[in-house]
Amino acid sequence: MTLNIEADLARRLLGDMVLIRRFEEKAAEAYALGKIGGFLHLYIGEEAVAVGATSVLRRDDYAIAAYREHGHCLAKGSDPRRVMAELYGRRDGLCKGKGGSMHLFDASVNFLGGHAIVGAHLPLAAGVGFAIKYRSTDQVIVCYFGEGSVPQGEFHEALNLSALWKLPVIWLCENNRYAMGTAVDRALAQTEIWKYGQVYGIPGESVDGMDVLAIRDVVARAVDRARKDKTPSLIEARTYRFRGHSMRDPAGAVYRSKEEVEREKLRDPIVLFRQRVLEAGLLSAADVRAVEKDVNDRIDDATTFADASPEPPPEWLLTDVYRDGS
Amino acid sequence: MTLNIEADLARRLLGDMVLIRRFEEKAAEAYALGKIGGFLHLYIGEEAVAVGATSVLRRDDYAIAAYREHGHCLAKGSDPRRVMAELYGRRDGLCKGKGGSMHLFDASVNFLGGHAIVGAHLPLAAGVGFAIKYRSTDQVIVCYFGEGSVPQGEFHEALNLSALWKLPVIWLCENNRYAMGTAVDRALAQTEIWKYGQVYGIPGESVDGMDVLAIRDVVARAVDRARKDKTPSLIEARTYRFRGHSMRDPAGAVYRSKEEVEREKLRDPIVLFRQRVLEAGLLSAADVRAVEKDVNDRIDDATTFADASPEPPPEWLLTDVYRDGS
Amino acid sequence: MAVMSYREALNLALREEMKRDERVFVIGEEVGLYDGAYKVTQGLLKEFGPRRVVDTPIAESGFTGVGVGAAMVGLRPVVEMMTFNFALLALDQIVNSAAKLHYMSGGQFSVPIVIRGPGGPAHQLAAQHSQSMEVYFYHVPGLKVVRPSTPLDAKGLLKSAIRDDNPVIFIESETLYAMKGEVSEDPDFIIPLGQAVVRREGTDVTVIAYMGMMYRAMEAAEELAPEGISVEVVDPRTLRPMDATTIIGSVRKTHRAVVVEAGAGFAGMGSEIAAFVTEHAFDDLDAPVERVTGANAPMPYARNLERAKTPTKERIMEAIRRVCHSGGSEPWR
Amino acid sequence: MAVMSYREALNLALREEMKRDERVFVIGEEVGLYDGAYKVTQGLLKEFGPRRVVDTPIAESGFTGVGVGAAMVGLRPVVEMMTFNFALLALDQIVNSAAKLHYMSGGQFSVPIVIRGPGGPAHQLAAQHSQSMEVYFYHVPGLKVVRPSTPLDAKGLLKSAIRDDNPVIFIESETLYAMKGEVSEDPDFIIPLGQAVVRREGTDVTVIAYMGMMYRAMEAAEELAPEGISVEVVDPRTLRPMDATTIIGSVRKTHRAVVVEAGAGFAGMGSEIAAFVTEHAFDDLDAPVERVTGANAPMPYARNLERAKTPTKERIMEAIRRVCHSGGSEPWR
Ligand SMILES: Cc1ncc(C[n+]2csc(CCOP(=O)(O)OP(=O)(O)O)c2C)c(N)n1
Ligand SMILES: Cc1ncc(C[n+]2csc(CCOP(=O)(O)OP(=O)(O)O)c2C)c(N)n1
Ligand SMILES: [Mg+2]
Ligand SMILES: [Mg+2]
Repeated sequence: MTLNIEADLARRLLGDMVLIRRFEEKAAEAYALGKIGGFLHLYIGEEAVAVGATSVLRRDDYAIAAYREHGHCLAKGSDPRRVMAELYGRRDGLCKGKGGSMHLFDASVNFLGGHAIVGAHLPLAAGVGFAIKYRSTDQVIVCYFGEGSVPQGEFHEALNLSALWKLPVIWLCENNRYAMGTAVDRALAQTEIWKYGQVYGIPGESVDGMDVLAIRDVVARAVDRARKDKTPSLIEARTYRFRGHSMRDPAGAVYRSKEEVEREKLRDPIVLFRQRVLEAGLLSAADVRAVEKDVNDRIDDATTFADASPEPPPEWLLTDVYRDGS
Repeated sequence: MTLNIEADLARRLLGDMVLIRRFEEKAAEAYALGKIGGFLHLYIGEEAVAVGATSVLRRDDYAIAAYREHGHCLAKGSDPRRVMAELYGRRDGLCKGKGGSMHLFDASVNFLGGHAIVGAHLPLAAGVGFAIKYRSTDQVIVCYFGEGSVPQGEFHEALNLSALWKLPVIWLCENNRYAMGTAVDRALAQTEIWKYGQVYGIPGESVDGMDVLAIRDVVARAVDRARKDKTPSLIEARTYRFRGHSMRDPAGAVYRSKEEVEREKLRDPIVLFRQRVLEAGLLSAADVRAVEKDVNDRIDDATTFADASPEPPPEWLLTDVYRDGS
Repeated sequence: MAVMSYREALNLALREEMKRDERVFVIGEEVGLYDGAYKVTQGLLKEFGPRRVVDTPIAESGFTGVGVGAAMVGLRPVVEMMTFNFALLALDQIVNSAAKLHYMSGGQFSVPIVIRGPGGPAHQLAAQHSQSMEVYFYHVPGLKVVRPSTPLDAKGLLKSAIRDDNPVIFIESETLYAMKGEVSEDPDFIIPLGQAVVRREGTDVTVIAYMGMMYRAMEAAEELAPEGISVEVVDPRTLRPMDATTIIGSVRKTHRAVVVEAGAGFAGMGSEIAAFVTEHAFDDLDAPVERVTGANAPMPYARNLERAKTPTKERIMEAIRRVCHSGGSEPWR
Repeated sequence: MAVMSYREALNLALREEMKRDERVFVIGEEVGLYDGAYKVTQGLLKEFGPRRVVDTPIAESGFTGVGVGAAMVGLRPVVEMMTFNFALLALDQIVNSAAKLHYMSGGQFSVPIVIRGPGGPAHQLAAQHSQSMEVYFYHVPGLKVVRPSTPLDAKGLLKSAIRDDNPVIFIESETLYAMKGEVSEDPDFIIPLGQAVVRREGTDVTVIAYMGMMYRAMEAAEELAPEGISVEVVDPRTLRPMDATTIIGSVRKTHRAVVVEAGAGFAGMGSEIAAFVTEHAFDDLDAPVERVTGANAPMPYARNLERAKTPTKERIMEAIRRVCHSGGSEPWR
């Protein structure tokens, strides 16, 4: 069966997904070695969402996410070296080592963070949409959030404002079916997330979150609506996190069975996409190997860079508290 | 045309509505005289909602409301004398003069207030529903709220919890089309409030908020669902406030036209109901006069009582801060 | 200079800054069509249109977050809290987003937002509508907190707040909106944040107070003059950053200090000022710093109880006398 | 008496009180099936079932309001904040509902609720997850605020909090959960709210500190002994109501006081304690009360900066030496 995409695009999508995957596998190792501290939430298994969505964005479009945002940040184009250095808490990190894994920000690619209060970044996304409209540019913002923020009031406040004011926001819910240990049906009377937009007249769709091309299509349509007539959309990407909630939480904990996790791993977005591009003859085995080799080099480079980067100087504790340094 | 209710009930419904009307007319006078201070929000025009709803409740059922709650409190059975004394800030007030118009509470009739943060009493109502279920009694709670709290996150959090946990809560929205000076269509992308429950599978209905019998029927069905199988309901009563938002806001301000207000006054729930019971021959003109006479006496009694009640003693400033007085 | 009300001074500051900077916009409940619940934004919708004067639904957390998000990408929102009591619903956005984004992003993003509105007790608004809200903000690194007591300060400080690149919490007072005073009409006139002002010179004792309490302290000072007690009154104006120099300087001169605050006393602004003054002027102090504060209770509705809740002129005078005859402090309440 | 961890002590207190009073139930995120994000509620679901151990969605304002509503009509909820940082989202329910309903209703209704969970900095959790949250609560009339430093206190104080008829904010610490200590297994054993405790007797200076800072102060005290400085360490345990008698009594004895707090210094708990001690022991003080506080910045992620953010043992020792050789105070930060 054929795929109606270019080889270049296939290479890029595969490369970006593999980059995120390898990056996080390395991060997990570094965490075990104590080089990374605090909470570390891995995106492994969900890469297709950020990669598919970002692939239809312009560089000047905005993206904002929660605390499981390595993938979104890297997909948006941040330098893996500086992202890794941030996870290490080093001076060359994206945020000078002050933000860490949960608070990645990169102004150079319009990546707006990295927010650790569930639901709180949704109003921020509406605000960015407001600013876009205020300036009458044709940018859009993609707001990634977990299904865990749907029971949170701010989700509904933000949805209403985006519909009422017609803001160019793509609400992209990454429904991995669990909020920490809480299965979605124990948190919500309605588990079909895309339906929450209906009452506001917000176009809603659900999509296979493991199919990078399907996500591309759905998000492309939403981006189009947002750019052309400033209409928000609510997309539910059905995905799954292969690892635990954070490094402190085992992959197959009490709240889900090992079997379920294993079954879901068969939907691995990278494996599936690789298969498809190979079968479609879009890329050769050699192409794929080249992509993976290139990624591995970049990740090695990133860790080397992070290891070499010094701690932030002590005086930085008190800088950046106020803009004017006051 | 006939009405399938008893004369007694007709007398009670009429009496309760007129009582609330006269009570507030008196309160408005007292406010002008400076006997009542702070904010005074009149329910005039909306009486049918509280009276109709309460008429299908048991005394041991609960009711909770926002700050426009004189009507709900009186309908639930509070003594007008103590309510008036509370508005006057006197020691014999329901709350010893500490609560005032926005914070009426009456434990003796299970009236749970009187809350002035828009949206904040909805989670409390869910909590009362939770307690009812916890104790496995067959009580219910009616939660009155304005359409202005629908854009507020707590509305959605409470709705989801009530549906998820199947709580015996009747969500009764008094949609008077304005939140202070904001018309509902300037606040919500969806102005049909009853629809907000659909996504949660909460039965929703809208009803003419000026028709006390229609409200009775709708609420009766909801109470039945709540009592029998602990199902929450969302009812939108379409009503209108004849006066300004508060005594500080003129009736026909910039946000709505004098004409609109006059037109709406033709829907006066008391006038309409009086007509119907007279036409149906359920009550005679004399009966109606008797009802009104009785109400007037009770209101005069209430103001006399409030006037006679002394200020709270100074030491009460520091009592009731903590339960054990600590 | 022209005589105008505190409300008009705020309105003028908004108009001037909106004219001066296209990025400045006003957003909140009833700020547009209704001209503001307290008319501070009167006429702005007519003058600047709905793009820059934005009415919101009741969703404090939502529209405050909208302001923060818009500020992150370069706009300069002025968010009105109809009353500051409602800011509790938006506190997470203020504390965890607005105050921290600059720091967490290593300086990449900043949040030039002003959150303004009336705070503190008014007239019989009862417990949920009569709170001294500054306590929730001045502790927070990343925020600046302003409490302007006069029409002139209202204008000069609001303009500075709008021009500031950091989140500024600007808490007005319903009871001062109608007060009139001399105000500069020069659009370039501003009052820098972080500068206290001496409202009244004196030699025996320094009273530190702001907003309504400052005026009560002034009355107390006048009444004490005949008794031969010379009171200096210092108004901090900005609570964070606090003007250490002016306050400490005054106390070093008078050797005595009384702090007055409308809010409940336990762990209020007065605690910081008292602790701070004592730390830095301990050897100059002839008596312990006295705090005259609101009672440690919610605000009651009844008029007589409400009056007793906040410090009276009499209580301020007693405290001043006590420190001057350096007796012990008033019983802890 | 048995040796158990702080976590186990809390768990035991919950189990005992749930057995003792059918009205007590636990509600919050992950408290049931997951056994608690920090395992404080471990085993409760199995023992008491889903009726009394209630998992909630992420809706802090919603489920806290549920607790308050349930308490109004007679239940005794123990609401877990997975971490107290998230309580900002529920602050309106805590401040405007829980703390005020008893007063506003003239005593008709009360809110016997406990809101508990870990607060304060842990290990590299960064700005939004490392805040000293007590500052948002101890100012509020109607609330009680507890910070238990030991396993014994954790158990005894939590039991008192659950039995208390008022809303109690009970802030634990992630960094103490694993700490072990002697704990009474007597189900009738409680520690009344509002009682401070002297952790270490001394004669030269009183150090007031709680939670992690208390342990750091103890270390500092040990290290200073050889220098001939005898340090008394007082742990307030309950911040509101504060135990004036014990704290003032100690200062009257030692004539010197140092307050240590993990949080940012400006207008923190230390301000109240310092102001309070100075007011009531001014003439007994040989030096101004010193405050050793966290830096006035959000919490950085980088390990080295995080370490520098909160008071170190060294800074505590310097402060103690300073007051003992009564020099001036440390530069304001
Ligand atoms: C307001 C708030 N409450 C609780 C938490 C603790 N917490 C962190 S992540 C999480 C689960 C979120 O799940 P979801 O939104 O589905 O995102 P996912 O982790 O699945 O990507 C919780 C409860 C938090 N960070 N913020
Ligand atoms: C959280 C909050 N925001 C704002 C206000 C100010 N306010 C008081 S009443 C009101 C309008 C509420 O309208 P609605 O809910 O429709 O009730 P109605 O007054 O129409 O009965 C507003 C904005 C408030 N009390 N609480
Ligand atoms: Mg999830
Ligand atoms: Mg309304």
